[in-house]
Amino acid sequence: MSPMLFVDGLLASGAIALALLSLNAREVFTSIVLFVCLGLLATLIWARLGAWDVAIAEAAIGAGLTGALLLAARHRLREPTSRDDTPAARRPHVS
Amino acid sequence: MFREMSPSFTDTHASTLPRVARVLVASVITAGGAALLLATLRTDKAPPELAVLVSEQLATSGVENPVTAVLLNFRSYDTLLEIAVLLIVAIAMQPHASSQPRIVAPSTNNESATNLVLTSLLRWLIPLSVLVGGYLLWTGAYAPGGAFQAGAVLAAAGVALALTERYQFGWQSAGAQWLISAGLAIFIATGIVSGMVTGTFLQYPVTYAATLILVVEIAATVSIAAILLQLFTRLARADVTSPHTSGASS
Amino acid sequence: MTPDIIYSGAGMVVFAMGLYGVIASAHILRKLVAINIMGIGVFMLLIATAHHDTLIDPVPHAMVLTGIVVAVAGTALCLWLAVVIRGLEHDAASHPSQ
Amino acid sequence: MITYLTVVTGLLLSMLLAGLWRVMRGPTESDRMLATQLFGTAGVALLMLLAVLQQQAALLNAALVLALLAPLTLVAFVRFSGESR
Repeated sequence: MSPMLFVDGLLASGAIALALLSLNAREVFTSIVLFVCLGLLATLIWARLGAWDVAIAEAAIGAGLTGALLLAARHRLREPTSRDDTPAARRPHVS
Repeated sequence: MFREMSPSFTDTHASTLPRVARVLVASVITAGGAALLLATLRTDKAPPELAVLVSEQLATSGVENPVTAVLLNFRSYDTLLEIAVLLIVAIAMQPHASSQPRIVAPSTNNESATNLVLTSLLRWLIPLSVLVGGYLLWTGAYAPGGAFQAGAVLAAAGVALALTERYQFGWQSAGAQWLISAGLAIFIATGIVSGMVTGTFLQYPVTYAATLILVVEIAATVSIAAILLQLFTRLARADVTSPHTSGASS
Repeated sequence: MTPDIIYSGAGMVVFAMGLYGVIASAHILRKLVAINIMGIGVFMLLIATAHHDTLIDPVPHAMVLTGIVVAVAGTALCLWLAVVIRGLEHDAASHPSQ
Repeated sequence: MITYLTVVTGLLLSMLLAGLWRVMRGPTESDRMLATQLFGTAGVALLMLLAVLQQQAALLNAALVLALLAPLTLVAFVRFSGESR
Protein backbone atom coordinates (compact mmCIF):
# COMPACT_ATOMS: atom_id res chain seq x y z
CA MET A 1 0.00 0.00 0.00
CA SER A 2 2.94 2.27 0.49
CA PRO A 3 3.66 2.96 -3.24
CA MET A 4 0.01 3.89 -3.74
CA LEU A 5 0.30 6.31 -0.84
CA PHE A 6 3.25 7.86 -2.64
CA VAL A 7 1.11 8.23 -5.77
CA ASP A 8 -1.64 9.82 -3.69
CA GLY A 9 0.77 12.27 -2.14
CA LEU A 10 2.23 13.13 -5.52
CA LEU A 11 -1.21 13.72 -7.06
CA ALA A 12 -2.44 15.87 -4.19
CA SER A 13 0.73 17.93 -3.88
CA GLY A 14 0.86 18.26 -7.65
CA ALA A 15 -2.66 19.66 -7.68
CA ILE A 16 -1.77 22.17 -4.97
CA ALA A 17 1.44 23.14 -6.73
CA LEU A 18 -0.33 23.60 -10.07
CA ALA A 19 -3.04 25.75 -8.51
CA LEU A 20 -0.42 27.89 -6.77
CA LEU A 21 1.70 28.31 -9.90
CA SER A 22 -1.34 29.03 -12.05
CA LEU A 23 -2.52 31.78 -9.72
CA ASN A 24 0.95 33.31 -9.44
CA ALA A 25 1.99 33.04 -13.08
CA ARG A 26 3.52 36.17 -14.52
CA GLU A 27 1.57 36.05 -17.78
CA VAL A 28 -2.06 35.22 -18.36
CA PHE A 29 -1.09 32.65 -20.96
CA THR A 30 1.02 30.70 -18.48
CA SER A 31 -1.87 30.82 -16.06
CA ILE A 32 -4.21 29.31 -18.67
CA VAL A 33 -1.72 26.59 -19.63
CA LEU A 34 -1.19 25.63 -16.00
CA PHE A 35 -4.94 25.50 -15.48
CA VAL A 36 -5.30 23.07 -18.39
CA CYS A 37 -2.57 20.95 -16.76
CA LEU A 38 -4.48 21.10 -13.48
CA GLY A 39 -7.55 19.81 -15.29
CA LEU A 40 -5.54 16.85 -16.57
CA LEU A 41 -4.23 16.14 -13.09
CA ALA A 42 -7.80 16.37 -11.77
CA THR A 43 -8.78 13.69 -14.29
CA LEU A 44 -6.14 11.42 -12.78
CA ILE A 45 -7.37 12.21 -9.27
CA TRP A 46 -10.97 11.36 -10.15
CA ALA A 47 -9.76 8.12 -11.73
CA ARG A 48 -7.79 7.30 -8.61
CA LEU A 49 -10.78 7.96 -6.34
CA GLY A 50 -13.11 5.69 -8.30
CA ALA A 51 -15.14 8.46 -9.96
CA TRP A 52 -14.91 7.00 -13.44
CA ASP A 53 -17.86 8.89 -14.91
CA VAL A 54 -16.44 12.17 -13.66
CA ALA A 55 -13.01 11.26 -15.02
CA ILE A 56 -14.40 10.83 -18.53
CA ALA A 57 -16.30 14.12 -18.35
CA GLU A 58 -13.30 15.98 -16.98
CA ALA A 59 -11.07 14.47 -19.68
CA ALA A 60 -13.43 15.81 -22.34
CA ILE A 61 -14.16 19.21 -20.81
CA GLY A 62 -10.96 19.96 -18.93
CA ALA A 63 -8.63 18.86 -21.71
CA GLY A 64 -10.60 19.97 -24.72
CA LEU A 65 -13.23 22.61 -24.12
CA THR A 66 -12.01 24.82 -21.29
CA GLY A 67 -8.58 25.34 -22.82
CA ALA A 68 -10.07 26.23 -26.19
CA LEU A 69 -12.57 28.62 -24.56
CA LEU A 70 -9.93 30.42 -22.52
CA LEU A 71 -7.55 30.70 -25.45
CA ALA A 72 -10.30 32.04 -27.70
CA ALA A 73 -11.27 34.63 -25.09
CA ARG A 74 -7.65 35.65 -24.61
CA HIS A 75 -7.31 36.12 -28.35
CA ARG A 76 -10.38 38.31 -28.53
CA LEU A 77 -9.47 40.35 -25.48
CA ARG A 78 -6.08 41.10 -27.03
CA GLU A 79 -7.11 42.11 -30.49
CA PRO A 80 -6.96 45.85 -31.10
CA THR A 81 -10.48 46.57 -32.36
CA SER A 82 -13.95 45.30 -31.83
CA ARG A 83 -15.49 44.83 -35.19
CA ASP A 84 -18.25 42.32 -34.86
CA ASP A 85 -21.65 41.83 -33.36
CA THR A 86 -20.98 43.32 -29.97
CA PRO A 87 -23.56 46.02 -29.37
CA ALA A 88 -20.87 48.67 -29.66
CA ALA A 89 -20.19 47.76 -33.23
CA ARG A 90 -23.86 48.03 -34.05
CA ARG A 91 -24.08 51.64 -33.09
CA PRO A 92 -24.53 53.76 -36.17
CA HIS A 93 -21.27 55.66 -36.00
CA VAL A 94 -19.83 56.57 -39.34
CA SER A 95 -16.08 56.33 -39.54
CA MET B 1 -5.38 53.65 -25.87
CA PHE B 2 -5.21 50.51 -23.78
CA ARG B 3 -4.07 52.47 -20.78
CA GLU B 4 -7.48 54.08 -20.60
CA MET B 5 -9.20 50.76 -20.28
CA SER B 6 -9.95 49.06 -17.03
CA PRO B 7 -7.27 46.79 -15.57
CA SER B 8 -9.50 43.78 -16.14
CA PHE B 9 -8.25 43.57 -19.70
CA THR B 10 -4.63 44.63 -19.43
CA ASP B 11 -1.93 42.18 -18.51
CA THR B 12 0.50 44.60 -16.95
CA HIS B 13 0.37 43.59 -13.32
CA ALA B 14 -0.97 40.57 -11.53
CA SER B 15 -2.93 42.52 -8.93
CA THR B 16 -4.25 46.02 -8.53
CA LEU B 17 -4.89 45.69 -4.83
CA PRO B 18 -2.56 47.68 -2.58
CA ARG B 19 -0.07 45.58 -0.65
CA VAL B 20 -1.83 46.11 2.69
CA ALA B 21 -5.12 44.85 1.32
CA ARG B 22 -3.43 41.85 -0.25
CA VAL B 23 -1.74 40.87 3.00
CA LEU B 24 -5.02 41.35 4.85
CA VAL B 25 -6.97 39.21 2.36
CA ALA B 26 -4.26 36.56 2.39
CA SER B 27 -4.22 36.34 6.17
CA VAL B 28 -8.01 36.18 6.43
CA ILE B 29 -8.17 33.47 3.78
CA THR B 30 -5.30 31.56 5.37
CA ALA B 31 -7.13 31.57 8.69
CA GLY B 32 -10.41 30.55 7.10
CA GLY B 33 -8.74 27.91 4.99
CA ALA B 34 -6.93 26.48 7.99
CA ALA B 35 -10.24 26.29 9.86
CA LEU B 36 -11.85 24.54 6.88
CA LEU B 37 -8.92 22.16 6.60
CA LEU B 38 -9.06 21.32 10.28
CA ALA B 39 -12.81 20.81 10.14
CA THR B 40 -12.45 18.56 7.10
CA LEU B 41 -9.75 16.44 8.65
CA ARG B 42 -11.46 16.11 12.02
CA THR B 43 -14.95 15.29 10.82
CA ASP B 44 -15.72 11.61 10.91
CA LYS B 45 -16.83 10.16 7.68
CA ALA B 46 -20.58 9.73 7.32
CA PRO B 47 -21.72 6.16 6.74
CA PRO B 48 -22.57 5.57 3.09
CA GLU B 49 -26.34 5.46 3.54
CA LEU B 50 -27.11 6.92 0.14
CA ALA B 51 -24.78 4.50 -1.61
CA VAL B 52 -26.52 1.56 0.05
CA LEU B 53 -29.91 3.00 -0.90
CA VAL B 54 -28.86 3.47 -4.51
CA SER B 55 -27.46 -0.03 -4.84
CA GLU B 56 -30.64 -1.46 -3.30
CA GLN B 57 -32.90 0.41 -5.73
CA LEU B 58 -30.68 0.03 -8.78
CA ALA B 59 -32.75 -2.84 -10.16
CA THR B 60 -35.82 -0.58 -10.43
CA SER B 61 -34.02 2.25 -12.22
CA GLY B 62 -33.77 0.66 -15.67
CA VAL B 63 -30.00 1.10 -15.98
CA GLU B 64 -27.04 -0.63 -14.40
CA ASN B 65 -24.63 2.28 -14.04
CA PRO B 66 -25.41 3.82 -10.62
CA VAL B 67 -24.31 7.32 -11.64
CA THR B 68 -26.62 7.29 -14.65
CA ALA B 69 -29.40 5.96 -12.42
CA VAL B 70 -28.88 8.84 -9.98
CA LEU B 71 -28.64 11.44 -12.74
CA LEU B 72 -31.60 10.40 -14.83
CA ASN B 73 -33.90 8.57 -12.50
CA PHE B 74 -33.42 9.10 -8.77
CA ARG B 75 -32.43 12.75 -8.91
CA SER B 76 -33.61 13.68 -12.37
CA TYR B 77 -34.78 17.09 -11.11
CA ASP B 78 -31.11 18.05 -10.84
CA THR B 79 -30.42 17.07 -14.41
CA LEU B 80 -33.59 18.76 -15.66
CA LEU B 81 -32.67 22.03 -13.98
CA GLU B 82 -29.09 21.71 -15.15
CA ILE B 83 -30.20 21.44 -18.76
CA ALA B 84 -32.46 24.44 -18.12
CA VAL B 85 -29.42 26.39 -16.86
CA LEU B 86 -27.50 25.45 -19.99
CA LEU B 87 -30.41 26.56 -22.13
CA ILE B 88 -30.53 29.91 -20.33
CA VAL B 89 -26.83 30.44 -20.98
CA ALA B 90 -27.36 29.54 -24.62
CA ILE B 91 -30.24 32.00 -24.90
CA ALA B 92 -28.16 34.71 -23.25
CA MET B 93 -25.48 34.21 -25.88
CA GLN B 94 -27.83 34.01 -28.85
CA PRO B 95 -26.67 36.02 -31.80
CA HIS B 96 -28.76 38.77 -33.30
CA ALA B 97 -31.32 37.81 -35.84
CA SER B 98 -30.19 37.22 -39.36
CA SER B 99 -31.43 35.10 -42.20
CA GLN B 100 -29.02 32.22 -42.25
CA PRO B 101 -30.96 29.11 -43.18
CA ARG B 102 -28.52 26.34 -42.30
CA ILE B 103 -26.69 25.38 -39.13
CA VAL B 104 -23.34 24.69 -40.77
CA ALA B 105 -22.43 26.54 -43.92
CA PRO B 106 -19.13 26.68 -45.78
CA SER B 107 -17.22 29.77 -44.87
CA THR B 108 -16.28 32.33 -47.47
CA ASN B 109 -12.91 32.53 -45.78
CA ASN B 110 -11.09 29.53 -47.22
CA GLU B 111 -7.63 30.96 -46.93
CA SER B 112 -6.63 29.21 -43.74
CA ALA B 113 -8.47 26.01 -44.54
CA THR B 114 -5.67 24.78 -46.73
CA ASN B 115 -3.45 23.97 -43.78
CA LEU B 116 -2.44 20.41 -44.62
CA VAL B 117 -1.43 19.28 -41.13
CA LEU B 118 -4.58 20.59 -39.51
CA THR B 119 -6.84 19.18 -42.20
CA SER B 120 -5.35 15.70 -42.10
CA LEU B 121 -5.40 15.64 -38.29
CA LEU B 122 -9.03 16.67 -38.11
CA ARG B 123 -10.02 14.29 -40.90
CA TRP B 124 -9.25 11.50 -38.43
CA LEU B 125 -10.09 13.28 -35.22
CA ILE B 126 -13.63 14.45 -35.95
CA PRO B 127 -15.20 11.16 -37.14
CA LEU B 128 -13.49 9.30 -34.30
CA SER B 129 -14.79 11.83 -31.78
CA VAL B 130 -18.33 11.45 -33.09
CA LEU B 131 -17.97 7.66 -32.90
CA VAL B 132 -16.65 7.83 -29.33
CA GLY B 133 -19.47 10.21 -28.40
CA GLY B 134 -22.07 7.77 -29.62
CA TYR B 135 -20.29 4.91 -27.89
CA LEU B 136 -20.19 6.77 -24.59
CA LEU B 137 -23.89 7.58 -24.89
CA TRP B 138 -24.80 3.96 -25.51
CA THR B 139 -22.47 2.51 -22.90
CA GLY B 140 -23.75 4.90 -20.24
CA ALA B 141 -26.55 2.53 -19.32
CA TYR B 142 -24.28 -0.12 -17.84
CA ALA B 143 -20.79 1.37 -17.58
CA PRO B 144 -19.29 4.81 -16.89
CA GLY B 145 -20.38 7.20 -19.61
CA GLY B 146 -23.63 8.89 -20.46
CA ALA B 147 -25.22 12.06 -21.73
CA PHE B 148 -22.78 14.59 -20.28
CA GLN B 149 -19.66 12.80 -21.44
CA ALA B 150 -21.10 12.11 -24.88
CA GLY B 151 -22.29 15.70 -25.20
CA ALA B 152 -18.90 17.05 -24.21
CA VAL B 153 -17.07 14.81 -26.70
CA LEU B 154 -19.46 15.74 -29.50
CA ALA B 155 -19.09 19.42 -28.66
CA ALA B 156 -15.33 19.02 -28.77
CA ALA B 157 -15.62 17.49 -32.22
CA GLY B 158 -17.64 20.53 -33.24
CA VAL B 159 -15.03 22.83 -31.73
CA ALA B 160 -12.40 21.09 -33.85
CA LEU B 161 -14.59 21.68 -36.89
CA ALA B 162 -15.01 25.34 -35.96
CA LEU B 163 -11.27 25.76 -35.49
CA THR B 164 -10.64 25.00 -39.15
CA GLU B 165 -12.51 28.23 -39.97
CA ARG B 166 -13.80 26.40 -42.99
CA TYR B 167 -17.37 26.41 -41.76
CA GLN B 168 -19.62 28.92 -40.11
CA PHE B 169 -22.42 28.15 -37.74
CA GLY B 170 -25.80 29.81 -38.10
CA TRP B 171 -27.11 29.48 -34.57
CA GLN B 172 -30.16 31.60 -35.22
CA SER B 173 -31.52 29.17 -37.80
CA ALA B 174 -34.60 27.15 -36.96
CA GLY B 175 -32.75 23.83 -36.94
CA ALA B 176 -30.24 25.09 -34.43
CA GLN B 177 -33.00 26.37 -32.17
CA TRP B 178 -34.55 22.94 -32.22
CA LEU B 179 -31.27 21.25 -31.42
CA ILE B 180 -30.62 23.56 -28.50
CA SER B 181 -34.04 23.26 -26.92
CA ALA B 182 -34.78 19.60 -27.72
CA GLY B 183 -33.14 18.31 -24.54
CA LEU B 184 -35.24 20.36 -22.14
CA ALA B 185 -38.43 19.93 -24.17
CA ILE B 186 -38.19 16.14 -24.38
CA PHE B 187 -37.12 15.89 -20.75
CA ILE B 188 -40.18 17.86 -19.60
CA ALA B 189 -42.46 15.94 -21.97
CA THR B 190 -41.15 12.64 -20.62
CA GLY B 191 -41.65 13.88 -17.10
CA ILE B 192 -45.25 14.87 -17.79
CA VAL B 193 -46.09 11.63 -19.59
CA SER B 194 -44.55 9.46 -16.90
CA GLY B 195 -46.23 11.66 -14.29
CA MET B 196 -49.63 10.97 -15.86
CA VAL B 197 -48.95 7.23 -15.58
CA THR B 198 -47.43 7.04 -12.12
CA GLY B 199 -48.89 10.16 -10.52
CA THR B 200 -45.60 11.89 -9.74
CA PHE B 201 -43.73 14.22 -12.08
CA LEU B 202 -40.59 12.53 -13.47
CA GLN B 203 -41.32 9.23 -11.74
CA TYR B 204 -40.78 6.65 -14.45
CA PRO B 205 -42.80 3.43 -14.49
CA VAL B 206 -40.36 0.62 -13.79
CA THR B 207 -41.10 -1.39 -16.91
CA TYR B 208 -40.47 1.51 -19.30
CA ALA B 209 -37.70 3.19 -17.33
CA ALA B 210 -34.87 1.95 -19.56
CA THR B 211 -36.53 3.21 -22.75
CA LEU B 212 -37.50 6.55 -21.25
CA ILE B 213 -34.00 7.10 -19.87
CA LEU B 214 -32.50 6.33 -23.26
CA VAL B 215 -34.83 8.80 -25.00
CA VAL B 216 -34.07 11.54 -22.48
CA GLU B 217 -30.38 10.79 -22.67
CA ILE B 218 -30.21 11.05 -26.45
CA ALA B 219 -32.07 14.36 -26.43
CA ALA B 220 -29.90 15.69 -23.60
CA THR B 221 -26.73 14.66 -25.42
CA VAL B 222 -27.75 16.50 -28.57
CA SER B 223 -28.70 19.63 -26.66
CA ILE B 224 -25.61 19.67 -24.45
CA ALA B 225 -23.36 19.23 -27.47
CA ALA B 226 -25.16 21.96 -29.42
CA ILE B 227 -25.13 24.39 -26.50
CA LEU B 228 -21.46 23.90 -25.64
CA LEU B 229 -20.56 24.25 -29.31
CA GLN B 230 -22.61 27.42 -29.57
CA LEU B 231 -20.84 28.89 -26.56
CA PHE B 232 -17.48 28.24 -28.18
CA THR B 233 -18.36 29.51 -31.64
CA ARG B 234 -19.87 32.66 -30.20
CA LEU B 235 -16.69 33.27 -28.26
CA ALA B 236 -14.38 32.44 -31.15
CA ARG B 237 -16.59 34.28 -33.63
CA ALA B 238 -16.96 31.31 -35.96
CA ASP B 239 -20.68 31.90 -36.26
CA VAL B 240 -22.66 33.86 -38.77
CA THR B 241 -23.73 37.18 -37.36
CA SER B 242 -23.84 39.78 -40.06
CA PRO B 243 -22.62 40.08 -43.64
CA HIS B 244 -19.55 42.05 -42.57
CA THR B 245 -18.04 39.49 -40.27
CA SER B 246 -17.43 36.68 -42.70
CA GLY B 247 -13.74 36.72 -43.46
CA ALA B 248 -13.02 39.39 -40.89
CA SER B 249 -11.39 36.97 -38.48
CA SER B 250 -8.46 35.94 -40.60
CA MET C 1 -3.89 8.00 6.48
CA THR C 2 -6.42 6.98 3.87
CA PRO C 3 -6.55 8.56 0.42
CA ASP C 4 -9.78 10.43 1.05
CA ILE C 5 -8.21 12.38 3.91
CA ILE C 6 -5.30 13.41 1.70
CA TYR C 7 -7.57 14.51 -1.11
CA SER C 8 -10.12 16.35 1.01
CA GLY C 9 -7.30 18.28 2.65
CA ALA C 10 -5.78 19.08 -0.71
CA GLY C 11 -9.20 20.12 -2.00
CA MET C 12 -9.64 22.61 0.82
CA VAL C 13 -6.17 24.06 0.23
CA VAL C 14 -6.87 24.42 -3.50
CA PHE C 15 -10.22 26.07 -2.70
CA ALA C 16 -8.62 28.63 -0.38
CA MET C 17 -5.93 29.48 -2.92
CA GLY C 18 -8.53 29.92 -5.63
CA LEU C 19 -10.52 32.25 -3.36
CA TYR C 20 -7.45 34.40 -2.83
CA GLY C 21 -6.88 34.45 -6.57
CA VAL C 22 -10.42 35.65 -7.27
CA ILE C 23 -10.06 38.54 -4.86
CA ALA C 24 -6.48 39.56 -5.56
CA SER C 25 -5.99 39.21 -9.29
CA ALA C 26 -6.82 42.00 -11.69
CA HIS C 27 -7.14 40.44 -15.12
CA ILE C 28 -10.55 38.96 -15.88
CA LEU C 29 -9.09 35.74 -17.30
CA ARG C 30 -7.07 35.26 -14.13
CA LYS C 31 -10.20 35.74 -12.06
CA LEU C 32 -12.08 33.14 -14.10
CA VAL C 33 -9.21 30.66 -13.88
CA ALA C 34 -9.22 31.23 -10.13
CA ILE C 35 -12.97 30.56 -9.92
CA ASN C 36 -12.48 27.34 -11.84
CA ILE C 37 -9.66 26.37 -9.47
CA MET C 38 -12.04 26.94 -6.55
CA GLY C 39 -14.48 24.63 -8.31
CA ILE C 40 -11.85 21.92 -8.67
CA GLY C 41 -11.17 22.17 -4.94
CA VAL C 42 -14.83 21.73 -4.10
CA PHE C 43 -15.19 18.80 -6.51
CA MET C 44 -12.13 17.18 -4.95
CA LEU C 45 -13.68 17.39 -1.51
CA LEU C 46 -17.00 15.96 -2.76
CA ILE C 47 -15.40 13.04 -4.56
CA ALA C 48 -13.12 12.28 -1.64
CA THR C 49 -16.23 12.17 0.55
CA ALA C 50 -17.81 9.68 -1.84
CA HIS C 51 -14.83 7.32 -1.61
CA HIS C 52 -15.44 4.56 0.91
CA ASP C 53 -13.35 1.47 1.38
CA THR C 54 -15.86 -1.07 0.17
CA LEU C 55 -18.32 0.80 -2.00
CA ILE C 56 -18.46 4.12 -3.84
CA ASP C 57 -21.25 6.64 -3.36
CA PRO C 58 -22.68 7.62 -6.77
CA VAL C 59 -24.69 10.64 -5.55
CA PRO C 60 -21.74 13.05 -5.12
CA HIS C 61 -20.42 11.82 -8.45
CA ALA C 62 -23.66 12.83 -10.14
CA MET C 63 -23.50 16.23 -8.42
CA VAL C 64 -19.93 16.81 -9.55
CA LEU C 65 -20.80 15.75 -13.09
CA THR C 66 -23.57 18.34 -13.20
CA GLY C 67 -21.26 20.86 -11.60
CA ILE C 68 -18.52 20.43 -14.20
CA VAL C 69 -20.88 21.05 -17.10
CA VAL C 70 -22.53 24.04 -15.44
CA ALA C 71 -19.10 25.45 -14.55
CA VAL C 72 -17.92 25.34 -18.14
CA ALA C 73 -21.14 26.98 -19.33
CA GLY C 74 -20.85 29.72 -16.73
CA THR C 75 -17.22 30.28 -17.63
CA ALA C 76 -18.13 30.62 -21.28
CA LEU C 77 -20.85 33.17 -20.44
CA CYS C 78 -18.45 35.21 -18.30
CA LEU C 79 -15.79 35.17 -21.01
CA TRP C 80 -18.27 36.33 -23.58
CA LEU C 81 -19.51 39.14 -21.33
CA ALA C 82 -15.91 40.20 -20.80
CA VAL C 83 -15.36 40.32 -24.56
CA VAL C 84 -18.53 42.38 -25.05
CA ILE C 85 -17.65 44.80 -22.24
CA ARG C 86 -14.16 45.25 -23.59
CA GLY C 87 -15.65 46.11 -26.96
CA LEU C 88 -17.89 48.73 -25.34
CA GLU C 89 -14.99 50.23 -23.39
CA HIS C 90 -12.86 50.33 -26.48
CA ASP C 91 -15.63 52.05 -28.37
CA ALA C 92 -16.10 54.61 -25.64
CA ALA C 93 -12.37 55.28 -25.56
CA SER C 94 -11.96 55.70 -29.30
CA HIS C 95 -15.17 57.68 -29.89
CA PRO C 96 -15.48 59.90 -26.82
CA SER C 97 -18.03 62.18 -28.52
CA GLN C 98 -20.72 59.53 -28.62
CA MET D 1 2.83 -7.17 -10.22
CA ILE D 2 0.52 -4.68 -8.53
CA THR D 3 3.42 -3.17 -6.63
CA TYR D 4 5.44 -2.97 -9.80
CA LEU D 5 2.65 -1.18 -11.65
CA THR D 6 2.14 1.19 -8.74
CA VAL D 7 5.81 2.06 -8.72
CA VAL D 8 5.65 2.66 -12.48
CA THR D 9 2.64 4.94 -11.89
CA GLY D 10 4.57 6.90 -9.30
CA LEU D 11 7.58 7.25 -11.58
CA LEU D 12 5.46 8.37 -14.51
CA LEU D 13 3.74 10.90 -12.29
CA SER D 14 7.09 12.28 -11.18
CA MET D 15 8.12 12.64 -14.81
CA LEU D 16 4.85 14.42 -15.52
CA LEU D 17 5.40 16.90 -12.73
CA ALA D 18 8.98 17.40 -13.90
CA GLY D 19 7.44 18.69 -17.13
CA LEU D 20 6.12 21.61 -15.07
CA TRP D 21 9.60 23.03 -15.21
CA ARG D 22 9.23 23.60 -18.93
CA VAL D 23 5.84 25.24 -18.46
CA MET D 24 7.25 27.68 -15.95
CA ARG D 25 10.56 28.24 -17.68
CA GLY D 26 9.75 27.88 -21.39
CA PRO D 27 10.88 31.00 -23.13
CA THR D 28 8.16 31.01 -25.79
CA GLU D 29 4.47 30.27 -25.57
CA SER D 30 4.95 27.24 -27.84
CA ASP D 31 7.24 25.64 -25.27
CA ARG D 32 4.62 25.98 -22.58
CA MET D 33 1.93 24.62 -24.88
CA LEU D 34 3.98 21.57 -25.84
CA ALA D 35 4.50 20.83 -22.17
CA THR D 36 0.72 20.49 -21.81
CA GLN D 37 0.79 18.00 -24.67
CA LEU D 38 3.36 16.06 -22.64
CA PHE D 39 0.87 16.17 -19.79
CA GLY D 40 -1.80 14.79 -22.10
CA THR D 41 0.33 11.91 -23.37
CA ALA D 42 1.56 10.94 -19.93
CA GLY D 43 -1.99 11.31 -18.65
CA VAL D 44 -3.20 8.73 -21.16
CA ALA D 45 -0.51 6.31 -19.99
CA LEU D 46 -1.36 6.97 -16.34
CA LEU D 47 -5.07 6.44 -16.93
CA MET D 48 -4.33 3.09 -18.56
CA LEU D 49 -2.12 2.09 -15.65
CA LEU D 50 -4.86 3.08 -13.22
CA ALA D 51 -7.33 1.05 -15.29
CA VAL D 52 -5.19 -2.04 -14.78
CA LEU D 53 -4.52 -1.28 -11.13
CA GLN D 54 -8.19 -0.79 -10.27
CA GLN D 55 -9.41 -3.41 -12.75
CA GLN D 56 -11.86 -0.95 -14.23
CA ALA D 57 -12.05 -1.16 -18.01
CA ALA D 58 -14.06 2.09 -18.18
CA LEU D 59 -10.92 4.04 -17.45
CA LEU D 60 -9.71 2.96 -20.86
CA ASN D 61 -12.61 5.02 -22.22
CA ALA D 62 -11.33 7.99 -20.26
CA ALA D 63 -7.87 7.41 -21.73
CA LEU D 64 -9.43 7.24 -25.19
CA VAL D 65 -11.29 10.51 -24.71
CA LEU D 66 -8.17 12.18 -23.36
CA ALA D 67 -6.06 10.96 -26.27
CA LEU D 68 -8.66 12.25 -28.72
CA LEU D 69 -9.21 15.65 -27.20
CA ALA D 70 -5.81 16.64 -25.80
CA PRO D 71 -4.67 17.97 -29.21
CA LEU D 72 -7.69 20.29 -29.27
CA THR D 73 -6.02 22.81 -26.96
CA LEU D 74 -2.96 22.75 -29.18
CA VAL D 75 -5.05 23.36 -32.30
CA ALA D 76 -6.81 26.23 -30.54
CA PHE D 77 -3.46 27.67 -29.50
CA VAL D 78 -2.11 27.55 -33.06
CA ARG D 79 -5.30 29.09 -34.38
CA PHE D 80 -5.43 31.90 -31.87
CA SER D 81 -1.78 32.75 -31.50
CA GLY D 82 -0.78 35.85 -33.35
CA GLU D 83 2.48 34.52 -34.76
CA SER D 84 0.96 31.99 -37.12
CA ARG D 85 -1.11 34.48 -39.01
